[in-house]
Formats: sequence, structure tokens, C-alpha cells
Amino acid sequence: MVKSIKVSYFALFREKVGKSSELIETDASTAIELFKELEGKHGFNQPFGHCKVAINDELAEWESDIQSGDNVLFFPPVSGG
Amino acid sequence: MVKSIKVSYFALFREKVGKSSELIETDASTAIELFKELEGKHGFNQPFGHCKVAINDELAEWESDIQSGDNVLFFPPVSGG
Amino acid sequence: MLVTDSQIDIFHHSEALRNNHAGAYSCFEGWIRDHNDGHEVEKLEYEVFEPIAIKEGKKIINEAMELYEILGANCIHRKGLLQIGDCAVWVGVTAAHRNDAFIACRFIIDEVKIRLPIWKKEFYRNGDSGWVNCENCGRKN
Amino acid sequence: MLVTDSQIDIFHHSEALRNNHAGAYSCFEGWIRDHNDGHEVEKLEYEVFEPIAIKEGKKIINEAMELYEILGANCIHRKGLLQIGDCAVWVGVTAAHRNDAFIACRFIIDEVKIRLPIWKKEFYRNGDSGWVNCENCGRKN
Repeated sequence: MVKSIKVSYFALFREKVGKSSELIETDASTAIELFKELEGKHGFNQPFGHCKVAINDELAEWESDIQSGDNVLFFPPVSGG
Repeated sequence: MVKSIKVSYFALFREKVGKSSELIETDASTAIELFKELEGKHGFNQPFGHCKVAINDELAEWESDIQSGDNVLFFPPVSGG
Repeated sequence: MLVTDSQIDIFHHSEALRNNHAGAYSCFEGWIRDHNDGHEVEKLEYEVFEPIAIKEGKKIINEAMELYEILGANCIHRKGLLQIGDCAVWVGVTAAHRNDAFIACRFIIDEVKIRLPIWKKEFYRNGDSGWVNCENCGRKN
Repeated sequence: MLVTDSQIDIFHHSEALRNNHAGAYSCFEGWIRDHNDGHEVEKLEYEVFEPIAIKEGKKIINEAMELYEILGANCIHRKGLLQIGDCAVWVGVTAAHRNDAFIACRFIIDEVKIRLPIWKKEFYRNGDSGWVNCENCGRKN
């Protein structure tokens, strides 16, 4: 079933995508499936384990289900040091 | 040989002695011998290993020789914490 | 936990932690330094996703309060454009004894740097710029 | 290293450590707290033998500069009568990275508390008073 998801990008990801959010029609059922679908398209090229995901402004597990209407936020690695 | 030593006391020691310094005539040849001579007399009653000695405003070893005219300073344990 | 786009008023925030039971105050400030990884840095931009940065920052402070014998703790982070010498982040902790204050202060800044959605873009003297990547962010939280 | 009988101007002394190469500033303040060892404390008197306190304090700061990758460090200690909430001692350290700043700051305050000829007399609410003894001063220096 096709879902309509708002995807938000930050920092490096936003610059790679060229915008801070977009509406995506997708078959992905989890956050990680959606990320995998988009990372190649946008050339994120970041170690996946260092990235994080939030759904509707709450940090979430990569395996979390996503629903039509969700806002999914992809966080590139933070600066740390 | 009898030496004339100025002995200075601080904090708890000063209060026990009732003055901040005194002139002592002594046969003691090292700082520790002088300390042992005075600790009973003044009732210092402090763990020796926690006390320190200075000679003429320089921290010194307990085994240091003392000379006539020296100013020997006895430091009770510091507060630490 | 606060995020602000103006200078951090460290005096004000440390005064707010004052407590007559406290014998120790430990603080950390992260300053913008003029070099990183061999590059000469001119200025820096912090991007913060505030809803989660604030929520997660408060969680870290609560964890510190539970883990260590401390009396108070706070953290303020800048967002936006910063110049060399500016304070980008401040952490202050009070405790009865200094061991707890030091350890909790260190805990908070370490966790903040790893867990908060805050990204740093460096602008170099040679005109280049780049997002700074995390060295420890692969750590399991 | 300074010993002073008036309020420590922390802002002034931390500003003096400012350095464009520094990315980290760690500081410690020891405050007079209202209790110790189960006693209610009213005020406190610090007795300092300055010639050795200053010499030994400078030595500790130099040791920190040699032992750790730090850019600057200082320590100011009060003498005389202090009230609850007063800052009795301040240590500030700058470094490129925070690990060095934290460790060196901790090193300096720990050594200062053990090695400097500074004694603390507590005056309690019940009218008693007493010199506070060191717990770790048996340590070999």
C-alpha cells in the first residue's frame, strides 16, 4: 500500500537533497526501508550507523513502522567532538 | 651543641601552643627530632605522617638538618576535602 | 536545557544553580577555536533541531541527577553563526562534593555532543566549508 | 596562582585565560556549604601560609602544563573569613580538547587541596568551632 510521507532533512542531508523536506510516495513500511530507498537517490553517503531517525519529532528506532501522514526526519551524523 | 631555632606554628598547632612562634634552645639535629621534642610538650596529637615541615619558607624533608638561626615551620594536616 | 541564538549569559545561569548545600561547582564551556583537523577555521554555524535537542538535553540532565550525587545541573547550547572565541555550549553542575560535580559535568557534555541533533558547519580561511562529522557517534546509546 | 582576601573575580580570571586556540574551558569552584560531617556550618576561616602556598600552587600549575595538553591554567584561593555561598577557590583550565581540560582541572584542585598549607576552621551554628582535617593528606607526594 502506497503511503504519503513527509521527509525532513538536516545539515549535510539537507544540502545533498537541496531542500529541507519533501513529500514522498512510498511502499516502505519501516523507517529504515525508507532511508535505504532515499540514500542512493540523494547520495547521502554517510555511515548508516551514525545516522538517526525521528518520527513526528520523537527519536525512533530504525525498525519503527511508518504511517501515511508521518513526518520522518533523517539526521546525519552529529559533530560530536 | 645547643642551637637557637625560631619555631613557627600554624592553625591548630598555633592554637595548641598559644602563640604563632617561639625561640627554642635545642640539641635536635633534624626537623623531625625537633618536632618529636615539641609535640609532647605542646600536645599536638596529630598523625605525624599528615604534618609537614618547612625550613626558612621552603618545604623540607623531615630528616633535614636544622641550623642555629633557622626558622622551622610546623604545618598541621591540611583540610583536603 | 536551553538553545539560544544569542550570547550565553554564563553568569546568570551559574547564579541560578547557587545552593547553600553545594560545596562544589564544576563547569565546562566549549569555545570556537581557530583550527580543526589541520584547517584554519574562520567561523562556525550550528544547526539545531530544537524540539528533540531540548527534549534529549533534559533527559541527559535528568539521567545525571539520577546517576550522581548532584544538586543541580544545566546546559545551554548556541545555534546559528558563531565567531572564534564564542562560547558554543555551557554546562554547569553543583554538588556537595567535587567528585560528583566533575563526573556529572563530564557526563553531560559527553552525552550532549553525541545524542543531540546539533550539526556544526565549519567555514575555513581558504574559503572552503564543511559539516563536521562525529567521531564517537557510532557508540550505542 | 594567587591568594586573596577579597571576592574572587572569576570573570576577570577566566577572561585572562581566553585563547583562540582553545576549544575547551573547564572550571571548578569550591563554595562554602552550610554543612560538613553532620554539623551545620555558619562561617569559615581560611588560614594560608602564603609564601609556600603560592610557590607550591605555581608548581602544581606547571606540573599540569607539562602533564596534559593544555593551553593555560590558573588557581585563586581565598584567605580569611568566608560566609556560606562564598567561593573559596577557583581553578580554570583551557585546552584544544575537553578531555585535557577536565583532567588537568581535576588534577590542579586535587593537588591544591593536598599540598598547599591552607587550613580551614569551621564555625558551627551551635557555637562550636574546629579545624578541619585532611582525609587524604597521608598520601605520598
